[in-house]
Amino acid sequence: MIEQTVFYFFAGLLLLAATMVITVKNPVHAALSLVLAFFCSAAIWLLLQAEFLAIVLILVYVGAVMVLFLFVIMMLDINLTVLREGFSRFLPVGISVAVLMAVSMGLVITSGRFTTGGNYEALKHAADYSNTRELGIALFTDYLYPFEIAGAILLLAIVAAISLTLRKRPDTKTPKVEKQVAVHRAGHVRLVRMEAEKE
Amino acid sequence: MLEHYIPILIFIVIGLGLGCVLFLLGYVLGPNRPDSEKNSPYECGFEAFEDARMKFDVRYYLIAILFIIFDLEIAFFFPWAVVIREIGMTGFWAMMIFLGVLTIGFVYEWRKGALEWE
Amino acid sequence: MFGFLRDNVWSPLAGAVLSQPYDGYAVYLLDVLIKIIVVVACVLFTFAYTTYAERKVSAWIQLRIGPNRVGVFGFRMFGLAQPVADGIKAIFKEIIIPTRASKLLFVLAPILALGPAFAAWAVIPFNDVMVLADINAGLLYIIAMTSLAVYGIIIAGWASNSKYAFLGSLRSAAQIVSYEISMGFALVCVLVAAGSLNLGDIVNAQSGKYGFLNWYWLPLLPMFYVYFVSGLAETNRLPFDVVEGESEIVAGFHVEYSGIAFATFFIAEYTNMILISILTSILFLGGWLSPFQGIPVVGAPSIFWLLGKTALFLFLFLWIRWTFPRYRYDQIMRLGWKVFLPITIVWVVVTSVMVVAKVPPWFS
Amino acid sequence: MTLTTELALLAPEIALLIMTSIVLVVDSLYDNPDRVLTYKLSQLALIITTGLVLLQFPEVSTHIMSGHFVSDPMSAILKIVLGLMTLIVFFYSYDYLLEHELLKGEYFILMLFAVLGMQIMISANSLLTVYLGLELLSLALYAMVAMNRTSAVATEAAMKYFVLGALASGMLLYGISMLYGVSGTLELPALATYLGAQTEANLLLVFGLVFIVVGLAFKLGAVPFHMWVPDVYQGSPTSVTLFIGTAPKIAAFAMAIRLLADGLQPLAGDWQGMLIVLAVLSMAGGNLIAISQSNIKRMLAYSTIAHVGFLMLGLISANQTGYASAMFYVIVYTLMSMGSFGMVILLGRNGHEADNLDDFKGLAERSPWFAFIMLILMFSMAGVPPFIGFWAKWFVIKEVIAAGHLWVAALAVIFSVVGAYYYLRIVKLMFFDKPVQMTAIKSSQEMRMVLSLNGLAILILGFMPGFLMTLCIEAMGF
Repeated sequence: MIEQTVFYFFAGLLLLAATMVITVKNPVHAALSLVLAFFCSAAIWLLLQAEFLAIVLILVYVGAVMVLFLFVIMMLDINLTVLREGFSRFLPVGISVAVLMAVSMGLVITSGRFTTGGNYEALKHAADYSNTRELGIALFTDYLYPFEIAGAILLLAIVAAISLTLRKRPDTKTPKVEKQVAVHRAGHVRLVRMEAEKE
Repeated sequence: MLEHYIPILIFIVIGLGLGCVLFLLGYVLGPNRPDSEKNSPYECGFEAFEDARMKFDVRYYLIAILFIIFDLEIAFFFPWAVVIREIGMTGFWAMMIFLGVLTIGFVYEWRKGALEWE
Repeated sequence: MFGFLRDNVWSPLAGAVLSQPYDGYAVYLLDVLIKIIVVVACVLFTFAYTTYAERKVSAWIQLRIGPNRVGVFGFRMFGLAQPVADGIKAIFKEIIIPTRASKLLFVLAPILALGPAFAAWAVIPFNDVMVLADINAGLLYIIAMTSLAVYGIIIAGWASNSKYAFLGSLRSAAQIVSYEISMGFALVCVLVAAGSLNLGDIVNAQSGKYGFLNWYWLPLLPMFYVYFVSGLAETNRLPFDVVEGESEIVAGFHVEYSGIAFATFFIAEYTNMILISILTSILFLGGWLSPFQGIPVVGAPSIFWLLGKTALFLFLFLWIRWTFPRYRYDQIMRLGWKVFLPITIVWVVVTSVMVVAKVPPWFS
Repeated sequence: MTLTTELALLAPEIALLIMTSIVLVVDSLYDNPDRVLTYKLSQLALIITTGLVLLQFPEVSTHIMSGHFVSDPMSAILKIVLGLMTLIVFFYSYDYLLEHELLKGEYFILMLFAVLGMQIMISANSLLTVYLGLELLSLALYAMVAMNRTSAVATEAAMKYFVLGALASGMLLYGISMLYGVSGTLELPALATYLGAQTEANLLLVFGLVFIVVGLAFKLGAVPFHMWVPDVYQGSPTSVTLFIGTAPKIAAFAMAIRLLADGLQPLAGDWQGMLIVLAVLSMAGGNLIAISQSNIKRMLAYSTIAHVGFLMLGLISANQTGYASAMFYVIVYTLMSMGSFGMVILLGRNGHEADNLDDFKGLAERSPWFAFIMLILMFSMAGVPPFIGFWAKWFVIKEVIAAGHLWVAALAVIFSVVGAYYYLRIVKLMFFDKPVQMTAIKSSQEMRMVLSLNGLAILILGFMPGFLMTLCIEAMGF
C-alpha cells in the first residue's frame, strides 16, 4: 500500500516536472525542473529495487550532466524572443501533428489488443540483497564485451570533446611550472661588490 | 531493502525543510526596508555596468565534459570494487583494460593541453 | 541507544498519544523522525561550536584572545554563548534580495545548498548499531549527495545577477567538480579494499589483530591524503577558497546574501566540513574502532572514538585554514587534474592488486 | 570455448583498438604540422585489422563473448570491404585536408574509432552491441563533421546531424527496450527463437519493431527520414562527406541484416510492408529531387537516398538470396560513391571546393583520362549495362519480382530511368560543354592511381559480376 502511494506521488511529480521542463519560460527553471524529474525517476527506480542504478542516476545525471547543462544555459545568453519567433508560424503544423499522434495513440490503445501479456510485479528481494553486487557480477562476466566497448566510447568522447572545444590561443600566458621549479640561483642572481657611495 | 530508504526520504525532506524554516524565520523576524541603492548588485560602489550574465570561456565547458566522463568511469568502478573478490582474474583484467583505455584518454588530454589553465 | 529509546520511550509514548498499536507505521515514523531530529540537532550543535572553535583557534594561532564576552546572565564562560548570539543576530537581519536577481532561484539556492549537506548524514553510522538508514549502497549515496553541493553555489551565483557572484560560482563549480573526481577515485580505493558499499561494513573490515595498523590509512596512505585535501577543496576551505577570495571577488557566490540567507550557506559549508571529517574517520581511521586494541576499557570500540577522530580532523580543517596562504586558481586546477587524478588512478590499481594478491594483514 | 580462442576471434577489433590508442598517443606526442606519422600509422592500423580478418576467415558462424559477438562469413567479408574502403578514403583525403588547412591528427583518429564502431556493428550478435557500435560510429561522425569550426555551414550540418542522429538513436533504443521487455533477451538469435515460438501477435513487439525500423531508416537516410543527408553531405568537408557517404553504408546494411534478419526474421511479415513504403519513397524522392540540384555534393546526397531505396528492395524479399543481392548492392554502391566523391576532391584545388556541377564542364578537354573515369562512375550509378551498377540494380529488382511485388519492381525501373537523367547530365557537361577554367588538374601520384583503380574496378567488375555475387551468396550462408 505504502509503496503504491509513494509510486503515485513520485510518478505524478515526475510528470509535473517533465511538463514544466517544456513549458516554463526561463531556461534555468526548465533545467532545474529536469533535475527534479531525474530525482523522481530515481525514486521510481528505487521502488523497482534498482538501488545502484537509482543512485547512479542521481550521481551522473544530476551531479554531472545537469551541471554541464546549467553551465551552458547560464553562460550563453539565450535570447528568448528570437526563439519564440517561429512559434506562431509553426503552430498549425505542430497542432495538426499533435492531433494526428493523439488520435493514432488513442486508436492503438482502445483497440483492445494493446496488452503486455500479463501483470508484472517488481521482484521482492531479501534485506541483504545487494543490487550493486549482482550488477557487478553480471557486468564483469556476461557483459564484458559491451563493457569494454563502453570504455572505447568514453575514450572517443574525450577525443571528440577536446578536438571540438579546445582552441590554441596564442595570446595567453601560462606559467611554466617546470621552468619555475628549475630556476637556479646562479642564472638569476649576481652578487656585485659595490663601494659605498659617498656624497 | 526499501524500508531502509524511508528514513532517507524523510531526512531529505527535513533537510530541505530546515532551509525553508530558517528562511521564513529570517523573513518574518527580520526588517524589510528596501531601497534602490541597497538592492542594487554590489560592484565596488559603482553603478552596475551591464548584465552580469556573460558569455564565458569554453574551458569551463571542457572541464564539465571531462568531469562527466570521469564520473561515469567512477560509476563503472563501484560495482567492480564490490565484486572484485568474486569475479576472478578475468574481471580484474577487464577493468584494467578499461582503465588503460581511459588512461590513454587522460594522456591525450594532458598532452593536448586540455588541463592547462591559463 | 536508539533501539532502547524506541522500545522503552517512543513506543509507549506514541501508543498513549495516538492510541495505536506499538509497532504500527505511526510509531515507526515517529521513531525515525525523532532519530533524525537528534542527528540534525547534534550536527547543528557541532556546527555552532565549530564556528566558535574556528574563532578561538584562529585567535590562538595569531596570539589573540578571540570571542570571550558573550555570556549568559553575566557569566562570560569564555564567550561560549557567542554562537547563540550570532544565530540570533542572523535571524533578525534583513534578507536583501537584489532588484535584478531571479527571486525564486535566489531564495532556493541556500535551501538547495543545505538540503544535500544534511541528507548525506542519513547513512552515517555512529557505531555498530547506531545508524539511521543502514543501506547497502551507503558510500554511493554519500558521493551522490556530495555531488549535489554544487547546485546551491551555481544557482546562487547566477540568481544574484552580480558579476562577483557569477565569477565566484563559476570558479567554485569548476573546482568542486575537478576535486570530486579524485575524491571519487579515493572512495573507490576504500571500496576495493573493503568490498562493500555499506559504511558499517567498511569500518568492520578495518578491524584486525594489529589495531590501528589494520585501518586503511596505512595501505591507502596517498588516498587518505588525497581524500582529505579534496575535502578541503570541496568545501571551499582555505587554501582552496578562491571561490570567496575576499581580496579579489569580495565574497564570491554569496556576496549578495545577507542575514539568515547567508547563514544558511554558512551552515551548509560547516555541515559539509563535519561530514568530510567524520567520513575520513570512518573510511580511513577505523571509525569507532579503538587504536588501543586489547586493553580493557579504552580498547573497546565506541562512539567516542569516532567523535574524537572527527574532532581531530575538524581541528585540522581550522589549523590548515589559518596556516596556509591561498592557492592561485590555475594552481588549484593543476593540483586536481595533474597531481591528484594520476595518483588516485595509480592507487586504484595498486589497491586492487593488493586485494587480488591478498596482501596481509589488510586483505588476507 | 576458452578465452584464448574467443580473443583470437576478436583479434581484429582488439588490434584496431590498440592501434588507435597508439596513434592517439603518438599524435599527441609528436606535434608536426604534416601529421605524416599519424597518417601512416592509421593506414597501418587498417591494414593490420583487415589482415587479421583475412587470416582467420571463418567458415561457420561462431558466437562468442556470452553471445554478444558473432564471427561469420558475412562479417568477415564486410569487414574486409570496410577496411579497404576506409583505406581508400585515407588516400583521397590526406592532400585535401592539407590543402584546406583542416589537417589534424584527430581526423584520422576519429575515423579509426568510426571503423571500430562499424566492425562492432558488423559482428554484433545482441541488441546491446548493435547499439553500442552504432553510438561509437555516430559519435565519431558527428565530431568529424564539426571539425571545421570556422565554417558556419559545417557547424550547422553537424548540429543537424547530431540532433537527428541522437533522435534516431533514441528511437532505436526505445524499440530495443520494448523488444527486450517482451522477450527478456538481448541476444539476436535467442530473440528470433522467442519470436518464432509466439503464436499470437503481440502488439508491443510490433511497436518495438516500428521504432527499430524508424531508427534504421534514419541511419540509412531513407525517405521520410532523410532530412539530414543533403545538409550533412554538403556542409561537411568533402573528405568527411566521402567517408560518411561510403563506409557507414556498409555498417548500416550490416545493422539492418543483424536486426531484421538475425533477430526479427519471424516478424518479416510486419517489416516487409514498412520497407516497401520506405524503399519506394526513397527511390522517388531521391531521384526526383536530385534532378534540380546544382551542387554536386548535394546531388550525390539525393542519389544516396535513391540508392538506399534500391538497397532496401533487396531486403524486402526476406530470404537469403535477397539479402545477398542487397549486400552486393551496398558493396557496389560504396565503390561508386567513393569514386564520385574522389573526383570532387580531385578537381578541387588550392582551397577551392569543386562542388558545383559547373566545375565538371569540359573536363574531357582538361583531362580526358579522368573524364573517362567519371563517365564510368556516372554510367554505373545510372545503371547502364554492362557497368557493375547495372548488375546491382538487376539483382535487387529480380529479387523483388521473385518475391511477387511486381509493381514495386516497375516503380524501381521507372525511377532508375529518371535517375539516369542527372547522372548523364554530368557526362554531357564533361564532354560537350566548354570548360570554365583550363587549369591543369594537379594531385599526388598516389591519389591519381587509386582513383583510376577505383574507376577501372567498376568497369572490370561489370564484366564479371558473378564473382562478387558468389561471394555475397556465400556470405549469407549457403
